[in-house]
Amino acid sequence: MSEITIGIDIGSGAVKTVLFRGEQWLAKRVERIRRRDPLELARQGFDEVLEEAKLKEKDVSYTATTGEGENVKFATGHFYSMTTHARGGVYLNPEARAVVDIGALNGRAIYIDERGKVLSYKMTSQCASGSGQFLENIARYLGVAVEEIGTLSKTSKNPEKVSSICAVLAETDVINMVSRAIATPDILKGIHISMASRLVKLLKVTGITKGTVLLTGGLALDAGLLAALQEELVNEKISGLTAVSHPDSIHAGAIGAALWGAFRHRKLAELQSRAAA
Amino acid sequence: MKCFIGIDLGSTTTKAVVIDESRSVLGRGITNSRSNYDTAASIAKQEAMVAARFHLFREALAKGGALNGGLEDFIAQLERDFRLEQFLEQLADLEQVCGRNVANARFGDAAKGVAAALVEVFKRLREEAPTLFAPGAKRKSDFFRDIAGSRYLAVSEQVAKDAGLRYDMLLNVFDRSIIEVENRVYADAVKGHLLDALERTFVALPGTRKFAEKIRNPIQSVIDTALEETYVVGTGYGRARLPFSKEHIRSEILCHGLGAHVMYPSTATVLDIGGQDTKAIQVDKHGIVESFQMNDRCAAGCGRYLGYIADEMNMGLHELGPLAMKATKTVRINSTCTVFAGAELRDRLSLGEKREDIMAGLHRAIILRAMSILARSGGIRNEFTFTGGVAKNEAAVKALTGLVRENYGELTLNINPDSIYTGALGGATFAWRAVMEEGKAAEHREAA
Amino acid sequence: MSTKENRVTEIISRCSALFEDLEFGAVKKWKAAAPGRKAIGYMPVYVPHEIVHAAGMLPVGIFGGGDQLEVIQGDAYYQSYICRIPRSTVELGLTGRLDCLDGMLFPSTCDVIRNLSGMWQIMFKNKYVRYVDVPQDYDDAVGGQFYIHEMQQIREDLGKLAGRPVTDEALRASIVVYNAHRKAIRDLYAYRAAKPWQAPTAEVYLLLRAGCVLPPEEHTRLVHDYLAACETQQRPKRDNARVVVTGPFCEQPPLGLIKSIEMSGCYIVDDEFMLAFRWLMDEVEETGDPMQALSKAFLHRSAQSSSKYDARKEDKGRFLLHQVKSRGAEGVVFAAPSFCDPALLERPMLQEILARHKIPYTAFKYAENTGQMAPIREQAGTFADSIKLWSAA
Amino acid sequence: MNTAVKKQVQKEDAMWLQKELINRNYHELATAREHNRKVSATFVPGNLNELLMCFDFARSLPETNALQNGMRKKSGKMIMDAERDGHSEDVCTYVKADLGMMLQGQVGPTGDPLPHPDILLLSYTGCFTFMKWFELVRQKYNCETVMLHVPYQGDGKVSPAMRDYVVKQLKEKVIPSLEKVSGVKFDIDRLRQYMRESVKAEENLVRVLQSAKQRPSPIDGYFGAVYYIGPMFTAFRGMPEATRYYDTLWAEVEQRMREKKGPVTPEGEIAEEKYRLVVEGPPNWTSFRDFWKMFADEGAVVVASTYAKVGGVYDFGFRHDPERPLESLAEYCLGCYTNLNFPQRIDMICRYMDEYQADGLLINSIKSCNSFSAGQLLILREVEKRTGKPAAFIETDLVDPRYFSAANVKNRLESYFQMIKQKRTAGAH
Repeated sequence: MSEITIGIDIGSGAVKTVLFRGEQWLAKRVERIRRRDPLELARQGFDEVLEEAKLKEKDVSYTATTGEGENVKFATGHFYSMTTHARGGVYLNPEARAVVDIGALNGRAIYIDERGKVLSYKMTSQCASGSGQFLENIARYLGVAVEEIGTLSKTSKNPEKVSSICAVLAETDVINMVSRAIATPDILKGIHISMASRLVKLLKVTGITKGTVLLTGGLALDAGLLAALQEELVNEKISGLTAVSHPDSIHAGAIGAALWGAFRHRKLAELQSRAAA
Repeated sequence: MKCFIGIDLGSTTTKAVVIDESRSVLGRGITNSRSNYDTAASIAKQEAMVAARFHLFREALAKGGALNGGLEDFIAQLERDFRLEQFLEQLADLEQVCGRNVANARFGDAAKGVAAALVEVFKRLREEAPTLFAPGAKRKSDFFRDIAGSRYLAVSEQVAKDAGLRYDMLLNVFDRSIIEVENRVYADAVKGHLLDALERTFVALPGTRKFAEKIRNPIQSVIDTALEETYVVGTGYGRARLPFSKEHIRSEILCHGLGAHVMYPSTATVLDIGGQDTKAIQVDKHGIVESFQMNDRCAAGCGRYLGYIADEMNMGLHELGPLAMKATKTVRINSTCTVFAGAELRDRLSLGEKREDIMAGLHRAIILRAMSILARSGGIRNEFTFTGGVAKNEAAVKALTGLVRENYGELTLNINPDSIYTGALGGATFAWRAVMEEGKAAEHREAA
Repeated sequence: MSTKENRVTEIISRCSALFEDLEFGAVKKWKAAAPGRKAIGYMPVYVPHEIVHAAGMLPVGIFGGGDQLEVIQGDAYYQSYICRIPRSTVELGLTGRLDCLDGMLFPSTCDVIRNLSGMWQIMFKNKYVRYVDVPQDYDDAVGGQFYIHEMQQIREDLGKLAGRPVTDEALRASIVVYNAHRKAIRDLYAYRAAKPWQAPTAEVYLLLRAGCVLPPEEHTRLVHDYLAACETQQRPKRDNARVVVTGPFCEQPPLGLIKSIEMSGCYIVDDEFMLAFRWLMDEVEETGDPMQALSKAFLHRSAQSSSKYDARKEDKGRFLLHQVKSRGAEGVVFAAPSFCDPALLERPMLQEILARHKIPYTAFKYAENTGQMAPIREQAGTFADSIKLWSAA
Repeated sequence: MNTAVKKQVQKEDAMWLQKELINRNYHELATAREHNRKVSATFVPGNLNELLMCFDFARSLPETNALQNGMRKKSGKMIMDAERDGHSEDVCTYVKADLGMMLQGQVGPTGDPLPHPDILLLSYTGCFTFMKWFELVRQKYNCETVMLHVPYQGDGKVSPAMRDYVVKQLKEKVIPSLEKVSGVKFDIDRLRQYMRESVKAEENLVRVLQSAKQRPSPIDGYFGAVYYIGPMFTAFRGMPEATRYYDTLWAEVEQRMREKKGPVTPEGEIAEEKYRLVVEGPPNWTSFRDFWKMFADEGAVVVASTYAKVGGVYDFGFRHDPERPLESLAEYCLGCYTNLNFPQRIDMICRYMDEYQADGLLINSIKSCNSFSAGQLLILREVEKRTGKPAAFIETDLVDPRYFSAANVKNRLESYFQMIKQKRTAGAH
């Protein structure tokens, strides 16, 4: 019987937890942090996936964390998030040759091969006006639920671009837009475009030229962002790339962690049996 | 009576000050700046006018002598009761808007459950409202968005859990409703609220009821006095968007310089830490600006930084300073980038640093940045006046006091609890000058 | 008690104390040991230390304020888009911490350091200040002649400051001292590349930084001591990726960042930290005209760095490729200071060359006071993961 | 024909001449290959135009291309493209605009294609980035490159050793390379002839710039001067056409001086000169007109700027000298504004404040340009201290539209002007 592994991805916006039996995915949870303690939410997610899979803690062979999960006490091991997103990305979509992960603070573009090997990657640095956190703040300000952002953005006719690089000043830009009666969809689309443009830049820097790009992370299901990304790829004449999402994209990091956890577990078991022999 | 008004439209809060012909401050008003600048300006002004009425109540009641000894308690109770009245009206409004929004949202089968939960949430909110305004009660903020928001979050999480509903949905309803409610000006309701509040106060302080008429009359006459908006001057970050003519607009640098000078005539250096910018201003003995420096295109180290931290820590902005004061050491924080503040905070927490020590470090980091801008503007001279929202934060003040002493030696440091109104006070003084000194006509202030 | 095992700890804690001492106590102590002693500061990148030494003075490396210095006044002179090192250096100066220096040499690094030389002239009117221009033309008859003129000027200035001219004899003697110093540093680098688990870079770095404030003779001995001490103990060898770190030739990363790179699974087997000590790559001629010898060493046998011009297209990247190949590195980490023009403009050129040679690389930026290590760990960790997990596959 | 109409025609003369010069140069570049002409590229500070002309090069100046693209709002995309190609957000946007233009297929600002240069003359004067810029171009397009290292005036003076070094490089490196690439033999008399033309134009340029000492100033010494220095600092110095341009320009300015008229801006004439400013730092090109308007609307006239000296400081007496051609070229390169040390730059600004009777100093700090910007806050403080006049500080960029925050700049400028006004009224009491 295959081993049970749990992957926990602690992002700055949400905590994602999955449970696997070998390559078989049995349970998942996602909990937005919204001013709560991520470590408690990690424990909560852990308990809940076990409950869903009707398993006990002692059945778990390996609990792997990723993201900001280095301090989870009950974890067996930790993997770096680009390693896990790459693996999780290929699991979700075997065609994927790049994974773009838009977290609350940082965006990452990871160029991978068909086995999920990371070929190169690029992460955003400093100044986060193009981040998920920023989009979420603005959406809250505009009274738009996170799930609606995409739908609204896609109706935009005249997107209004955000010029400031500093997120705080960009907030003011947006407030100014509202006072100038710019429509909500145009504001959201404007933010989507500036995010997409950053992501395309990251992708280009990784050196990928063709193949499927899978969006992962919290914003992967934002249809507006996906649309903006596709448009940017066309604008930038990088026609060899196709951006797609997956209903479970948000879990990519956690999935990768669980799968790598299984890999390490087998390795450790092997070492142990060798030591015993 | 003639009123001279200064409005300081900042990035996070909008402030208004009303002064009379003898340049005494009648009232101050503050609200959170919102997407609609006209509304923010109107509400701040209205709040200042309400404060002016309270000021006049106090004067009139003192003259009447009915409340010998109990005047301050009475006014304080009246003010709390007035706030409660205001709060309840807005809460009712919010409930209505929320109800409408549930109907419009695509919640599918869940809609019914959400609607029911909302009724329960608002019932609880209404019930607990008086405790929020009870004597000695601590509120995280004075703005409806913040008070209602934080209580709504807490109450609805519980209600959602009990009802087996998704918490997200309730949050969503709130998010899409609050903006509409907070952009409403309840100007017509003020008089009514004042009178209703008065009745509440008589209940709360039964001893005063026997002087009811002696109290009601002067109050009624103050309410009936027309407060004429003689001249308005706008300033602040968003001043260009105020519906005022150029004549009625001054740069915030000039207003802060003058405002600080009015409060402390010997002021030489002014530091203002606002939401998105930090200003260091040097003024001469007449309050005229000699030089100034502002932060650059990066908003690191501004007041908004503390806002992010408060969010991250799930605390009210008012609570940060007191927590930092408990520190036994100061953790060195190097990043004053607002957006990354949360990440840095988590980093430090995960290294096992204590919350209060990190807080002390964060406050110090902001002040260090301000010290640099001060150094850029030519340093600190005696007397030094610290203004802006952050001046109310005791931990920031403590860090500043220490650093000023280390770098510039002993000098007079002026910090006033009302310092957030410095720019508006400068504006009001410019308004007063325009009419009283330059003989400008009280031309119409607000275009439609 | 000084057992063999804790000799390394002893050396490193001494270095660490020197590194953390922003008051430059070691320099003050050196000056106080004999009357009339003078010390001359220099910023990162090359200046001819031999001339300072030959004038009987202590060359002091001023490598910024690190992450422990609170910068207040220094920030007043710089916009947010300028790197950190000039502001912390100004802070050190304005707070009196550099009062123990009798002069400052500003190497030809970039426009920021160049401009700082003039600012220093204005801010510290009583101190000797000189911008040291180095030729970007590498012919003995053209650039060499100019460079000898430039060095001659410094030699005369320092002679005046010292109260006696700097003789050829003294210069030759200093060349001998520095040849020994360079040899020791080369040995140190070779040792670390061979056994990176025995000499972690966080230690090597502290040891190098001690050379900023110690006389070269003493520093040479210290390096020898450290190497000897390292051999007396066995430390656990980890399954790490071997990397060359390039970019930090001027503003230095915080020590925590160097540790973070190692903790996330990388062994640093070559780097650009403290390149000033390794600028001249082999021995300088110890006989003959010392100025000619120094000039020739600079023109023909000095390190390649982004602050130097490559006369021919094919020269670009040679030094880095050599580092990778000779040290058996598996990849390159570009760690550039934010807003560092030389390193950041050079980076795409070097990356293209590495790609051509199929050498993996990763890149990030830092500042000397970077506080958040999580993104650094994530990037360096992923890089190490991808080398380790997949290199055999 | 009445005088008003005549004036208008005159005014158009200089502008029209300049426009024609620029367009013709881009056309020459575009057709260089078909005419078998070799193409050179070099930088504005220390540009050896007369020397390049001796070898019949069609002359390209990458900085000018970038700024022209900036003014035409094309640079933003180019910069993004270069960043996507791996260039850092932190570095000079001129470089990225240039490399971005090459990535987009090397179409110049006027829409004419620009050929890849046959030779990059790396006049390394006053800017570190120049060196990396041409290394980058060389690596990508394999162009022949010749370095002319111009030592920095670290001590505030030009020593004979510095001059000799530059002359030696000219003789032994630059001229032989230019000969080799162009196939034209160097003729020193031809160089002398061009330099004679240069001197004539230089005289008139100085007259024009110094006309701003008059009240009201007939010109704007920053926004307007950007146009006036164009031919001199680029591919035209030494050409008779440039001499003609400056003759015409000076005649126009003289006329305005006689009529006591203020500067002409794109929005019309400035009616009342309310503030006289000295400006330090390059302008922003992507919002050039909006930027200028913020000054013009408030009646602020720039009477002198350091940027107008970036391609040569002529107003303190330097002229190209046909009698000592190579030495004088060397001195020209060594004397460019950004090759001066800090005390010299501060002296120069203080002198302008005094001679042009300015009300204050404004520093436009450019993110891209460390050569200008690193340490400008010290300049600000020193000038305030020495002149007693108020100084102000704003931040923009050359050609990166992301770094021009109109609201931000306007806020600071307004505050600054109001402050000068308030001080002035207070002083009058």
